[in-house]
Amino acid sequence: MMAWLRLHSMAFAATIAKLARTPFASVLNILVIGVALALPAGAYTLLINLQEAARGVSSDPELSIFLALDAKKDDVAEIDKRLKAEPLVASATYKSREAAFAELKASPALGDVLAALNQNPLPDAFVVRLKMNAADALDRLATGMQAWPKVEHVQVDSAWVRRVAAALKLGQLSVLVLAALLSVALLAVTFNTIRLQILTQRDEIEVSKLLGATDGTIRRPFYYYGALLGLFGGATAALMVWGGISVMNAGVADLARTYASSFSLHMLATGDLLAILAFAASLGWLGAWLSVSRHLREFEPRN
Amino acid sequence: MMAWLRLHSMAFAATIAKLARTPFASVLNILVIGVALALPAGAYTLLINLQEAARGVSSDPELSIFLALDAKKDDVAEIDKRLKAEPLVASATYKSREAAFAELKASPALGDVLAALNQNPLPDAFVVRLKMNAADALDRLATGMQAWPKVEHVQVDSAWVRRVAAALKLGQLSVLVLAALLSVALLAVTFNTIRLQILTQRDEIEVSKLLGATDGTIRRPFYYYGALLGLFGGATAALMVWGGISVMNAGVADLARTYASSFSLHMLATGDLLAILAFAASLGWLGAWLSVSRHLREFEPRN
Amino acid sequence: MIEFSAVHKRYPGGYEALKGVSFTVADAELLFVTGHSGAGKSTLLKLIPVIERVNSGSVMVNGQNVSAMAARAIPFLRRNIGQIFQDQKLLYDRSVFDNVILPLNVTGVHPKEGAKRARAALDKVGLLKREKSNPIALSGGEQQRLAIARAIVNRPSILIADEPTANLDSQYAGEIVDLFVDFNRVGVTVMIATHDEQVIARASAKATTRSLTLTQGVLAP
Amino acid sequence: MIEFSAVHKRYPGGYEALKGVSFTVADAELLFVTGHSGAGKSTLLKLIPVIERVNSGSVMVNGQNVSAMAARAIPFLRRNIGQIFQDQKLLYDRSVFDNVILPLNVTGVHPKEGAKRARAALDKVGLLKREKSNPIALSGGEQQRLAIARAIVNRPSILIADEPTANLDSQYAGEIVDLFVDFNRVGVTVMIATHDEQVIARASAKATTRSLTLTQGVLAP
Ligand SMILES: Nc1ncnc2c1ncn2[C@@H]1O[C@H](COP(=O)(O)OP(=O)(O)OP(=O)(O)O)[C@@H](O)[C@H]1O
Ligand SMILES: Nc1ncnc2c1ncn2[C@@H]1O[C@H](COP(=O)(O)OP(=O)(O)OP(=O)(O)O)[C@@H](O)[C@H]1O
Ligand SMILES: [Mg+2]
Ligand SMILES: [Mg+2]
Repeated sequence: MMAWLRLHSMAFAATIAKLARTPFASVLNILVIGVALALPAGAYTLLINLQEAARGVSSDPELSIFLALDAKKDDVAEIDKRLKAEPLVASATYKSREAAFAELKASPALGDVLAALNQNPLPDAFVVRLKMNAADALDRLATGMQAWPKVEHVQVDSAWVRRVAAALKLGQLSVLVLAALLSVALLAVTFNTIRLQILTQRDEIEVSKLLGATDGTIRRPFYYYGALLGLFGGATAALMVWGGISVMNAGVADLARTYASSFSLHMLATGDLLAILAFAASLGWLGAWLSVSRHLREFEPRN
Repeated sequence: MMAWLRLHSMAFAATIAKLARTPFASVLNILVIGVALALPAGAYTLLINLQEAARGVSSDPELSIFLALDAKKDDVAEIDKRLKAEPLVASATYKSREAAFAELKASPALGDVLAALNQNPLPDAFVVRLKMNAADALDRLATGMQAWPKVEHVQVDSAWVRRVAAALKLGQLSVLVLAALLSVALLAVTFNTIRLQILTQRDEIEVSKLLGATDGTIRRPFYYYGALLGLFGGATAALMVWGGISVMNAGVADLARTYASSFSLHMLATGDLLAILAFAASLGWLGAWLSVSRHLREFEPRN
Repeated sequence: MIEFSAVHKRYPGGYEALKGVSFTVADAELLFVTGHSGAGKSTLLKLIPVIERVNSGSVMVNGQNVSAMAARAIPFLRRNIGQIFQDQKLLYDRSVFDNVILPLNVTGVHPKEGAKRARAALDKVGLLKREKSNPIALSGGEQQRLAIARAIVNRPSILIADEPTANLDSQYAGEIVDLFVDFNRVGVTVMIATHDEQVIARASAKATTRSLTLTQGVLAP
Repeated sequence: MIEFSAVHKRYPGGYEALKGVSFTVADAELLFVTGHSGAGKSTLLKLIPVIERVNSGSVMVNGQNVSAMAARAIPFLRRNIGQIFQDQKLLYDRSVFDNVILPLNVTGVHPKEGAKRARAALDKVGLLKREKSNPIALSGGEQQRLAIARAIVNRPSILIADEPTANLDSQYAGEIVDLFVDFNRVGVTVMIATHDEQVIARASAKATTRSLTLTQGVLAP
């Protein structure tokens, strides 16, 4: 047990010494990993900020309330009354199912199809315009209305919501693609670095094996090295994102001023940062594992 | 001369063979370089597209025309007449120097300072609103007006122009930072890869030196290797950008539809692509040069 | 105790380095393996710490069939065998002391205890004063003795030496033979591959020895 | 012609390997350098192709002061000197043939012409049949002969061999000595470092030889 602990702590000390002995190469590797991680992390940070910004900038949120097909005039009146009583509602426009059907029949695309129907499939509806400061309460309001009598469905489908949703979907897709691509890059870097380490220490590994070192003892320092490389890379990435955000905030200030807004970008939350560090360290470890598994085989006694 | 040519072609053939002999490592390296280059290249492509888009989407461009301080009523009338005759002008508002001075004096920030002046430093001005389709001709128009009598200065300073300029400045800054960061990554990757190569071929290099190989003969294959690595990396980057643009065009279509626009992203121009390939190859060569210069020193005979 | 039974060893490429070799080495024996260059001496020695594996037959070491041993168990076998390699395999990026302490680091011995043992081993081969030097600054004879110090630092019960006196003039070679005889006296089983008859003659003058002679992979009767 | 004048060589760390060595080797001479392990034999030979540089004194080779030669010019000097290294320095990741053709590739000789010369060199050392093997599959004596083939493929006027018979039994050693005597007969200057008196005796029986003896970096008068 003591020997086992000693082996671990010796491996760890040797790893740190190794990093310090080749400072130039170590810094280069950490930089590459840092850049690789900074990009998706930075993009993610921007995305989070945009989501926030979208919530703040958007005005006049809208709701559509679709009633059940069997709603009577009374029901419509009841909804109308309730809407008028709701303090967050700025205005509400009633669109009867007949009017909607007529409008749709007039459209060139669907007119023929609808004309062939002898029943009106559309429900009565209200288009509700909310007060500006209701943006935050949008979802809560919609859920509440869903429970009103004869309300079939409440849709938050105003134009700006759709636009922002489309933009953010695009952004999320890009961040995912980026993260995947750059995880490969990180893996490749640790893989190659460990390969380099193994080659540099070829003699030491060979002699240690001949002198009775177990596979674990030989592999352990490389795993530590890979994980540390990833961890330092992750920390560098966090620093880069922080620096990038700071630089951009200067630029964003210009931009925001022309919109007469005082918008500025925020850093990632601590939880997200820790997740990035853990992810980087795991990827480093994985790269080391792949590399060691592949390259230490050369030292096995052949049959 | 023949021997020289033979040495070069042998080095080149050996380089290709080397790439093919370690396909896994080669592909990994090319991938990392590809990713590193794809990011600024992709961002640049997006920027170009945005610039184009901004030009298309913007409406109601504005011009401010400032007259000379000694302009008379007649001059103002002359400008007014010319503006009315200009087919691209939608409307023009005259703001006299007296009105401007009064307005400025009323502002809390500058009022006291201006009140102390016993002379009005402001010129007469026109704020000109142009027709939508004049956006392209904006600069030409402004230059033409600059030559009108008693016109001191024409400023294209409408809100949208300032906004777009600020956004694009920010974008360009980001692309530059990105390109710089990732060039370092590319350098680091070739540097390390060549270091790996040198280590793997340590014996061959040592023996060749002992047998009378010149430094050039030994270095050449590494330079070729670095440049090829960069070149293939550049090609991979171009492919990635192309793929990314294709994927995004699907997403952009969604987004554009909500704006009732048929906007889509375009690929980089051939000239730009070639520039990226040349840049990548040069960086690869440079990385190889740095690495070789640093690591081949070990084989010099010591004093 | 070491026992070879009908050992065949074929290298990739088809060359048969050992063709049905059988012999037994008793505990605390001093055994020489001789033969021309290429006869299979190194190959024979490599089978004991399983640096190479047999193609058929078996190699027993202290009752274990090492030729069929799991890869996992081999490190622990090797820790009990002191090896001196034909090409020495010293590490030239660290000091003499660090070379000798390597087998102890590998097993996780406490650094203090390790240092004590490493110095004792260096003292035994007369290199204690050079502990801080780099092996490259040692003469050929000193490097050989360093390799011996590393092989004995773990107090193995078996010592295997492959041409430990090649590259050395007869004076140095004699000193090294004397070292091996000393180890043998305290109960260590010693196997030495050599083509140098002077070495065998000198050892035989001081201790009971036995010689195996290989001729193209076959043991002379 | 090779001329050493008051050569001093000190290694980093302060060890003085050569202390004021002066001698002259005439063209087409067969010269042995002997001495104990660590006497400075390898160091002396390394100064000729400038693998090491002197600290003071000078080394002249064919009228050029190689100890002051620019790094740029050294490759061209080496191409005229056939070297056999103490540790052979063969490349084990390529065939015997590719090892021998290496010095010709280095100088950019046409591949066809190169292959002809490489085969001629292999034939001279009796390894033509093994051209496709890997050096690892050669016996110790065959590897030595391969190193010799590589040293002579460029038809150098000077041949330098550092312990070319270490690791070999006397039969193989004798064959290799005969090869050197043959090269010397056709006008090549040959310098051999060895601590094996049998080697010198055998050569002296077949040709005119001369011996320099080093003792701790000093040449015996
Ligand atoms: N890794 C290998 N691959 C193929 N052949 C090998 C390998 N190692 C050794 N051989 C061959 O096996 C034969 C025996 O080699 P070994 O090294 O055991 O000889 P040896 O008796 O130790 O000779 P020496 O005195 O030269 O050290 C040789 O002919 C050699 O060519
Ligand atoms: N690179 C080096 N750095 C420091 N000292 C060295 C170096 N190379 C050799 N020496 C020292 O120089 C001395 C002479 O070494 P050299 O290799 O010339 O001896 P040698 O006569 O060839 O011995 P051997 O017969 O063992 O090959 C030795 O004591 C050695 O320790
Ligand atoms: Mg052997
Ligand atoms: Mg020597």
